Amino acid sequence: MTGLEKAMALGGHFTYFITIFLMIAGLFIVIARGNLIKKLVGLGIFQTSVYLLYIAPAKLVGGTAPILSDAFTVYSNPLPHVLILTAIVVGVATLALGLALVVRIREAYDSIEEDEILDLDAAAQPGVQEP
Amino acid sequence: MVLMVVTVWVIARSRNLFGVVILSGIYSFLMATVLVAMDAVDVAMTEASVGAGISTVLFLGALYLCKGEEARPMHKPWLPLGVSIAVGGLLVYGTLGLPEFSDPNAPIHQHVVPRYLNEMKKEVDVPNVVTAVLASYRGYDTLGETTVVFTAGAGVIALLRRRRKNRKP
Amino acid sequence: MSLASHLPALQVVIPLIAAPLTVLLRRRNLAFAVVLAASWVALAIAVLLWLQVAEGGTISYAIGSWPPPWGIEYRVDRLSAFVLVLVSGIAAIVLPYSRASIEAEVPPQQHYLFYTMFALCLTGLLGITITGDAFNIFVFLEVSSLSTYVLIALGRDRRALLASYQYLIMGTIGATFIVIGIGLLYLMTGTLNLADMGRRIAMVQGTRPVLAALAFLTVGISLKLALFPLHQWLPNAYTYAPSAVTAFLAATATKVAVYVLLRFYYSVFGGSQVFEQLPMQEMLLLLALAGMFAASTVAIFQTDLKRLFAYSSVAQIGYIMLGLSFDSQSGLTATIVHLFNHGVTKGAIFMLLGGVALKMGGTSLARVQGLGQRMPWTSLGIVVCGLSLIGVPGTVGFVSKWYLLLAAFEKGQWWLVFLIVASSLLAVAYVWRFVEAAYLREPRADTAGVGEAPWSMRLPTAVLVVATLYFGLNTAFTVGSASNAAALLMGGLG
Amino acid sequence: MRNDLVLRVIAKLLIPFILLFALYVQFHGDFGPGGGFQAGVILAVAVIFYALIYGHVDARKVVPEPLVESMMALGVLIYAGVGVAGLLLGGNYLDYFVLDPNPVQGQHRGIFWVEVGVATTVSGVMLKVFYMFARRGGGDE
Repeated sequence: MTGLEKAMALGGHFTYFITIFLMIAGLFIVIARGNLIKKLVGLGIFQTSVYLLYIAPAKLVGGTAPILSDAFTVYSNPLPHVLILTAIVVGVATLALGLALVVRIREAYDSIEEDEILDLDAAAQPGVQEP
Repeated sequence: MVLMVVTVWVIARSRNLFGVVILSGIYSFLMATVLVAMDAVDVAMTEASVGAGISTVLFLGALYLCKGEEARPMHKPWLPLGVSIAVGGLLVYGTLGLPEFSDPNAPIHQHVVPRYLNEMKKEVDVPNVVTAVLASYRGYDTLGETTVVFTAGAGVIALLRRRRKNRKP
Repeated sequence: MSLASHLPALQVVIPLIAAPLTVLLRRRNLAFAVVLAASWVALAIAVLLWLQVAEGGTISYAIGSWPPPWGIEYRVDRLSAFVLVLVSGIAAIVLPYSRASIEAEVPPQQHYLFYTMFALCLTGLLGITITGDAFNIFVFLEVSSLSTYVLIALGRDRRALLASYQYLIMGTIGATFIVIGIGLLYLMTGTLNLADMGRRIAMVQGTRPVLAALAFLTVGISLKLALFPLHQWLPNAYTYAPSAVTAFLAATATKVAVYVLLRFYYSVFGGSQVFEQLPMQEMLLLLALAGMFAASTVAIFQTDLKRLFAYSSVAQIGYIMLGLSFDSQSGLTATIVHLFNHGVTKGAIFMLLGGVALKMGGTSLARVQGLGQRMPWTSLGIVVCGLSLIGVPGTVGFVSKWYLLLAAFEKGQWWLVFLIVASSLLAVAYVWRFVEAAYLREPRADTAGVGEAPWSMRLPTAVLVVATLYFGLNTAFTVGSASNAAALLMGGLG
Repeated sequence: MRNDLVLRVIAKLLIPFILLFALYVQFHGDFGPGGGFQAGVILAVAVIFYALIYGHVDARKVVPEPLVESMMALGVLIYAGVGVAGLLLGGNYLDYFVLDPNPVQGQHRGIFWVEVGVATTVSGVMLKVFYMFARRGGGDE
């Protein structure tokens, strides 16, 4: 049992609280920050924190990674691992798309600050609308 | 894990986007370490390669095309703070009722999974259970996942391909 | 094993295979042909499935031959079969229309990718509807969401980019909430299969994680379906997306989100449980009413028709949720019927507006002055659909309102009856704004010589407009399916 | 940076190993951690590495864009195709048991092809996304 495992076992719900802190921080960055790239960083943190929520309960103290072998009998639960693998992939796909959008927005507006862009739009009303 | 908390705190405070991106890479590495400690080796490997590798490259690529400083926020962020804390509070409320950490009698260890661990040897016979579940038992999820990646790829092409006629400014 | 027994898998797989094919082919005509064929086949399959379900009851299909809950199950019951018909039907109608429409709105190199994204979006929506597995819902939700973001960003106006970005942020937060909710449920029940979850949840009913899961799922899905205070992404997205995309999304995307909500409430949490343990009923009722009135009021003051009807969508979602909040069979019937009816009506409206945008060069109220002279048929179509939004007898809107009123009578809530009628008056007001501009104003000089949209756009649109009237008079299919589905849900059967 | 001889030589030496590692991760996924997704990422990283050293114009000569775009689509088709093969051989969709007279062998075969599909799409998409971003920067990075 490693030190980290002990700490986690002692803490009981400790991992959940860390998870929740990370989540609050991530969500806060997403909603509060006006910078489009920073928002995506926050979104990443928000999503990553959820991984812990799935993975932590899957751990069995004294268990090993779910790769079958004759030497071990207790394995951690593999199903959440699978789900989170999928979630990570989905996360990076979203990120790639989000960044591509940011690049396009930057080209169209010359800014990646949400407030500035909204101002620009307000100033450009109603002229741009009609081609 | 405490290091992760610190990293995130700095990310939230910092306004230098370059620093933020590098820090988020470090954050991913820390996350991967924690995941290894939790026996999720496959996930850790993916998180390290995706979070610290691909995402950072993508962020840097995007930053290269944009500017690197974040503007000072215009208004006090009380509302977002309130929303985030409310969500966190709800989750605290929820997690307090969850089974204790590493409780072998928790439903997730009792239902569904035993078959993966016990029967898989004669049904699929692949030592890495994660691979077996990923590619076979829940193979359809993985097909969906591949489709998501494909969607993102095609989407990026659609967004970033140079046009002959540029869009109106 | 005959082909018929594999229909559930083919329903999703055929559009899924069509998408990469379009990228390989790269020619927009070929891409169009492939996706068109796929969407029509999908419609045929949906109809066949609907018939199978009507005869033989719920179909369960084990993907990979792994029995549920170990593998992923596809589950077609009366509700999902009904929604499948709606989604694939709208896709099959919008697709031929999109060809001429995107010609004008999307740069040519992007055309084949437009069809790719359309196929993927269809795949995602069908996948969400048909699956019986909680995590699979999330995966296909992301397929449809990511493709939706791209489709919106293809719009011509640069504001489409920001609209898409905002939707991406909101949508991802919503999806992550859904993942948290599913995670909590999984931790408490140990399964991901919805039906299995519904059975096992009885043991842990009322515990804190389950309640939290309920809250997270409700908020997450509400973000997706644009329930009133969480609707901010919708008006921009609908306004700046290409017309064909708006028509497709308005008719299907939010509807599928409602379906997911119903699925979780009734198949997993077990209907009345939801309403007993938390003040959900009051909350939904309040939000639904707030949405109906606030959004309709905002709609009245819009100067752009696409935006006006986008707000009207938010209001109509209010009606849909209102039906749900009754938690009674007639309330649910109203919800499900309105799901279909509003999908048809809104799809038709946005398709008509696409024609207007193409010919008149915009959809602002100032531009469409005198539309009644320039494009008489299109104009008439919008009026018919507008009447349906108001709920005039003879249109589908009336049918939904009728069942909603019945549900309110049943509960003896007279004041609700009054409020429903009052909110319809607001709809009269915003539809009148269009009528005023189209018929009572002289056309602008710069729109002289403008005629109707090309046939390839008018014909599919006409189908939907006629459907708005047809299903308003002949309710056997819609109400029949909806009340069956509602009975199924209230019975607590997955 | 591109003219730095040391970097170029090191890159030349390293890239084959990265590619080899990708293959190892791909086919060893049954026994240890790893699988199609990770292998795809590593494969893409190898090429991105090459592009960073030699410039993405050169990289595009080695791995041309139409190829990358086809890879994206082919991967999904391979995966979906395995499912259809299951259908044609009389099983349910994505049924691997019927892929071989010996059901367990069929599972192995199914997993193998599915992982190939995943790796193909993932590496294709990662590379394509990288190219897209690099190209937007205009000229060379």
